Amino acid sequence: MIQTESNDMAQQKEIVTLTVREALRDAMAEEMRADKTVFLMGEEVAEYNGAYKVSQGMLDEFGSKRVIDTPITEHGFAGVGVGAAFGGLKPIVEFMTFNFSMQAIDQIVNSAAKTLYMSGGQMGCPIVFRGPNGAASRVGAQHSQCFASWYAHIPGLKVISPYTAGDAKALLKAAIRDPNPVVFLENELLYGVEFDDVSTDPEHVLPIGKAKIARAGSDVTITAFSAMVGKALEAANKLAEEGIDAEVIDLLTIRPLDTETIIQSVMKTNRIVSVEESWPFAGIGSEIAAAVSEEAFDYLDAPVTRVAGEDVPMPYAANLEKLALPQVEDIIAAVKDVCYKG
Amino acid sequence: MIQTESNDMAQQKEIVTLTVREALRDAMAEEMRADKTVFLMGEEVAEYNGAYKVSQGMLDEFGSKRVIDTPITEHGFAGVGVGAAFGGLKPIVEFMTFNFSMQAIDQIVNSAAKTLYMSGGQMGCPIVFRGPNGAASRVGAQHSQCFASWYAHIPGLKVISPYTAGDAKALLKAAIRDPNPVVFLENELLYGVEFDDVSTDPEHVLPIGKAKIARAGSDVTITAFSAMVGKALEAANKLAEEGIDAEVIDLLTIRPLDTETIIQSVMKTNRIVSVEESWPFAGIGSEIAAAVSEEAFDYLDAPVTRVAGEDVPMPYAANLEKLALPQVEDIIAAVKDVCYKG
Amino acid sequence: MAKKKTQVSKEQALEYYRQMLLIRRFEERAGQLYGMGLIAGFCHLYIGQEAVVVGIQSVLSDKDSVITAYRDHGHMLACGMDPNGVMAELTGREGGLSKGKGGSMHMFSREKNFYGGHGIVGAQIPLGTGLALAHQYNKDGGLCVAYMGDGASNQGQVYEAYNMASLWKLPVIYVIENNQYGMGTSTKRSSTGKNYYSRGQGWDIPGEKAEGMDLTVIREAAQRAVDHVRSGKGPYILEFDTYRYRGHSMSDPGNYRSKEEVEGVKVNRDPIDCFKAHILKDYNVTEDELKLLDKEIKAIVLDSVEFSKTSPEPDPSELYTDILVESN
Amino acid sequence: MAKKKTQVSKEQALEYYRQMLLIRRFEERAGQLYGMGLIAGFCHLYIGQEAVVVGIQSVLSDKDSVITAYRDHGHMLACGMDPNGVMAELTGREGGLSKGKGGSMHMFSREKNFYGGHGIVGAQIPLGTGLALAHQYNKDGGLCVAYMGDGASNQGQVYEAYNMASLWKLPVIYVIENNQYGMGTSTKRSSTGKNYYSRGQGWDIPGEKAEGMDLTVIREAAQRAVDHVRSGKGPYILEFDTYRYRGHSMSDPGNYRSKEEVEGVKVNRDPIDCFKAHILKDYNVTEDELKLLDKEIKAIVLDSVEFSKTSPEPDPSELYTDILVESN
Ligand SMILES: Cc1ncc(C[n+]2csc(CCOP(=O)(O)OP(=O)(O)O)c2C)c(N)n1
Ligand SMILES: Cc1ncc(C[n+]2csc(CCOP(=O)(O)OP(=O)(O)O)c2C)c(N)n1
Ligand SMILES: [Mg+2]
Ligand SMILES: [Mg+2]
Repeated sequence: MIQTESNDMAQQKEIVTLTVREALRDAMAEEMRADKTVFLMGEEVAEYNGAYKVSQGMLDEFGSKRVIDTPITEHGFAGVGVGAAFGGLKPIVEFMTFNFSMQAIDQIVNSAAKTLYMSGGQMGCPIVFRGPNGAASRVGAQHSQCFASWYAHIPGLKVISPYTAGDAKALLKAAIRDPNPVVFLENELLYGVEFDDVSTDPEHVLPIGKAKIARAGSDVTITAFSAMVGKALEAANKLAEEGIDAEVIDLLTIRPLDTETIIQSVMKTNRIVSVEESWPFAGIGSEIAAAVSEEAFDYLDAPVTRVAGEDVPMPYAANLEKLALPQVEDIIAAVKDVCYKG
Repeated sequence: MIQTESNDMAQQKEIVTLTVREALRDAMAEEMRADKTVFLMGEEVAEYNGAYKVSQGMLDEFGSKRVIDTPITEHGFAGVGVGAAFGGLKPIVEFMTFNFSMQAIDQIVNSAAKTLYMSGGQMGCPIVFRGPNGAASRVGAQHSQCFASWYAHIPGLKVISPYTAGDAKALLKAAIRDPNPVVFLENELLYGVEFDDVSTDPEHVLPIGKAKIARAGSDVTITAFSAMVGKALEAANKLAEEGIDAEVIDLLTIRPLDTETIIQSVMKTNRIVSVEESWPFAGIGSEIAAAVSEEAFDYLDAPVTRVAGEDVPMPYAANLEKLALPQVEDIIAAVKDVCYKG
Repeated sequence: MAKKKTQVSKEQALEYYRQMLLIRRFEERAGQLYGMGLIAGFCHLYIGQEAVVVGIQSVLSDKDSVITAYRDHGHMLACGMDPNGVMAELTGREGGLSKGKGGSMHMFSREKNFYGGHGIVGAQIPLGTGLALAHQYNKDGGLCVAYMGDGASNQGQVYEAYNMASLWKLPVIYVIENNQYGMGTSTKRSSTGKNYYSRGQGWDIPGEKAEGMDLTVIREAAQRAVDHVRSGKGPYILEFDTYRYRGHSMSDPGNYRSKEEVEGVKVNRDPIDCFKAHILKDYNVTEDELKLLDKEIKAIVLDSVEFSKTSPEPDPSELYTDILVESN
Repeated sequence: MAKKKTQVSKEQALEYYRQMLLIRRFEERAGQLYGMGLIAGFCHLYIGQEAVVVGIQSVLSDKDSVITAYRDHGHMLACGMDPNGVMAELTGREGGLSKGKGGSMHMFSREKNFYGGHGIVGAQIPLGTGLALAHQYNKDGGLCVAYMGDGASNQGQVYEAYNMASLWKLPVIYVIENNQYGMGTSTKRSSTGKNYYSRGQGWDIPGEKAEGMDLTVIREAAQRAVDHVRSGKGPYILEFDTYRYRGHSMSDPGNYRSKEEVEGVKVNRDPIDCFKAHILKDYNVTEDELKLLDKEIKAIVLDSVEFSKTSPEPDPSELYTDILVESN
């Protein structure tokens, strides 16, 4: 179980420990109880209880009209979801993994994201696309891609990628309530991880577009999202032992990116390392580098530095896979670099 | 007709003036004459001579086995192209516009780009995906997207986006000869523009991965690609009148990006403005900001600055469309900013 | 003997005629405005196909929803959307149905249950299937009519949608407007199989093909489709043999078909002429009545032209609105 | 009377038996290695379906190419790829067919005309159609066999490929391995239409469905397909009624089907048992001969296990190779 430093615990009714998997399920179930127009569709979400068991028990509770097994036709069912959203429903569309969202990406971008604008504000599309994103374990190049920067490139979408169970629940609930199309990027390797920060208050949601300081610090800013927050926190703890006090920002929302929180941190620490699992080119780290350069150039004492996945398709071999993904040591090395303590 | 400052003219046999459209056609036709395994497929490429007439006359010359009209099924025919490339042919797959490549993007990324790696080097995929990219004129949100940063994010792909007719010809020929999958991004608005830099030497190709200095200068670096190079050069000429001597880099290749040329320029000018037509978030400008920050931080006298398309779906109205796209004045303003001459 | 459901009164017949003529005249003007540079980008005229949408629309109820591709002006007018709003959208003005931000291919009206206006060939078919899912989910008794072209009928997502619609018995009518060409490619060169509607058999979806230039025939087929779908039996496919008189879009000279072919259809099968002959003969409509109608329509269309020219361009601030719905 | 093309000698019959048994034993071992943690990620076993690929492969020629999805070990072995290389790829070692970089779902052999090994459901169908285009373009007399599952058969890109294959008369055989489930979803819950192969009618593609647990039946159907395709008549679809004994992948307990259902197939329709009975009876094969074969196969498989354990992990530098082909 991972202990968090949740700072608004006091306001919350009750805080429990749950896995991310359970937290996501609870988020969906609570919203479906509260709003009859919310439903879940995707491959294996109903009778199988989810390929990764995220929708465990939901068919039993909500029945087959609201928890819908689809054929293996992402392009089609994503389009069906968007159409249903145009028709007034609030679909949650699960991609078994986001790798398969490439089949459906035209419907996500051209239909879901752009229609509000093209209609002069008439046709909103309240839909959530969710599922595991990025690398799982040893599943090879076609099943390990991170889509954060692709989706975040698109105006008309919101993109969320939380780390803890509590944030996952509160943000998925916010996403479902949001009247816009939201891409909600989960992480398969986090599904089974317990966090002690899950609110049981059905009204507890987090605002989309706000990052959180996962660890306060003064020497250097580290930004990360999803599983990389865990690695960043680990790195920060080790760095503390060496006298470097890192501030870790959990981005939570990728689009709209909370540059304010990032810039404020940089103004304090004067150095920033961005950590992400995905490929570096035109990634989230690139965006952060650009934003920081534009808005806090004079505060920077060192280059904005990226720690990212290696710029290669994901290899299957255990040793290569490990090398392809950012490790705690890579973060530590980058931080030392920007602190000129290499 | 646009006059260029081609610097290797001396070496070339003969230089003529052609439109980009003609140059692209000549590139394909020359390569098809030289290599029987090269063929062209796409919607309306044969009997209609291309939706934008890029393949004018090619059906007549090469016949229907090598200039193939496809049904309107991008996902399918892109996959057919990739399969044919696995089978030893060298397909040129035309997307009527790259907007429609979203239907096919899984085949481009998961099949074309990743298979060489997944096969341990056995299965190369010599294929070119080409067609107009980005905004045309008044075609609205679903037909105006720029895919440069999406494709450039992907290891295993090369991404090219030239400006002049001569570069378009020499780089398309290089792309066709390249044993890797190449995404070749054209611009509909340039098709009819004449340039005086087209080599008629069938052996003249340009190296993929090399940017070119479209205008040498000492005060500030401006990077751009495709149609934006024209705007950047215009801006540079106007800036010259005001005593600012801008160096304009035509990126030509987006992946692999020629950071060396960019960095060397920045080391000289100490300031850089990136210009692109696409959305800013995780765009090419973001990547340039990150790369420059990482490699030339100490040389920067001003923040790396981005001029990009507005972060909105493309509006149809004439006045809004103009506002959505970077204009010469925007580039001038950004340059003055980084030169602290605002 | 019971009256056929599709038998109509004189008033109704005149109304259908009026709708077809409105579309024809509206499109002719749109073509002119394009020529004058007032409309730009893509503009796909519906001239020649008017009977299809008017015929289908005539058997629908208020609860039903409609979705189509980019050749959509006719569908919007048949759904009762304001010609002024349509024309002003074509000219990209504030008074346009999308405030000038959508253009020819992208207009919508929740009020009239018209869900666009989509520019990606085939994308409207899963979307329409989703609208049908919403009808079923909400038990509102409505159905969705999703239109597509012959070219679109090859898109894979169409068959993915067929599968789900059939599996879940969704209330959706797929209408294939087979106008013989997708851009410059004839159906023979783009498609295999005997016809498009019968591909539905592979997914247990019944359907039929009918003459698409005869409003009466279209109405009868449409009524069969509606009866099937409303009875809860799931989707139905209608394929209509129709023809577009103009080029694919304004920039297409249409060299891929002979003048004779086009003229042949215009002379022998024009949907408006056919229906006109029918009502003159069978409803005792007089030429004078039709002339009056003609005048009325002319006025409406001229009005829309005037409106579309005088409506101002959208305010520059509109560039940044409607990207996201502001949540509470 | 002319001998049936599909009649075979005793040697051939024994060879088919050998191939099926090799796949069975290989897969059993792969399952064990997975349990031991030597194989990770996805690993989709082919056990139960062996007759399909062995039957098809038996009527192909050297020029023909093969492509399939991720349940691919059987196809690789039937194509004659080295069991050591396959097993070492499963363990992610240097000696693997993709140097350890591909894994279970991604192996290839240009030499054996095996084009993968693809992880995206349905993607191999346009790819295989493209391989067929290359055969036709090169006039090399070859054809492509493209395999898909029942689940994959709903993917839209399959029908886009059908259309092009039929339009251009490409030499391709689509083989639908209908093992009754796509992951946890039975065909009844995922698909409409009477069967999968007959969906091809909508695109003028002939086909047939056959028992997929009987090698002889499969060979006959496959021969009809090959004859059709080689004669230049274009694509053909074969659907086989088969069954996978194991879960979808190693992490799937398979609770969506009853023990009786699985046992019923194993007892009554097992492809290896069926063929064994056939050759014992019709070819005077002796139990001793089969035991010898058994032993031989055991040795091959154990060898591959040994190789896959002792082959070293890929060199770290391999991380950065094979991203692009270095041009000259
Ligand atoms: C996915 C996609 N591919 C290509 C295009 C370009 N395009 C627009 S319309 C069209 C022809 C469609 O023909 P059809 O479906 O028969 O409709 P029609 O124009 O005849 O009404 C094409 C190829 C597009 N908009 N979307
Ligand atoms: C596009 C896509 N969607 C989903 C998946 C996840 N997935 C892998 S195999 C599979 C089931 C496929 O079933 P079927 O085609 O019947 O083949 P079988 O596994 O039975 O051999 C699914 C859903 C995927 N790999 N690709
Ligand atoms: Mg058509
Ligand atoms: Mg199956």
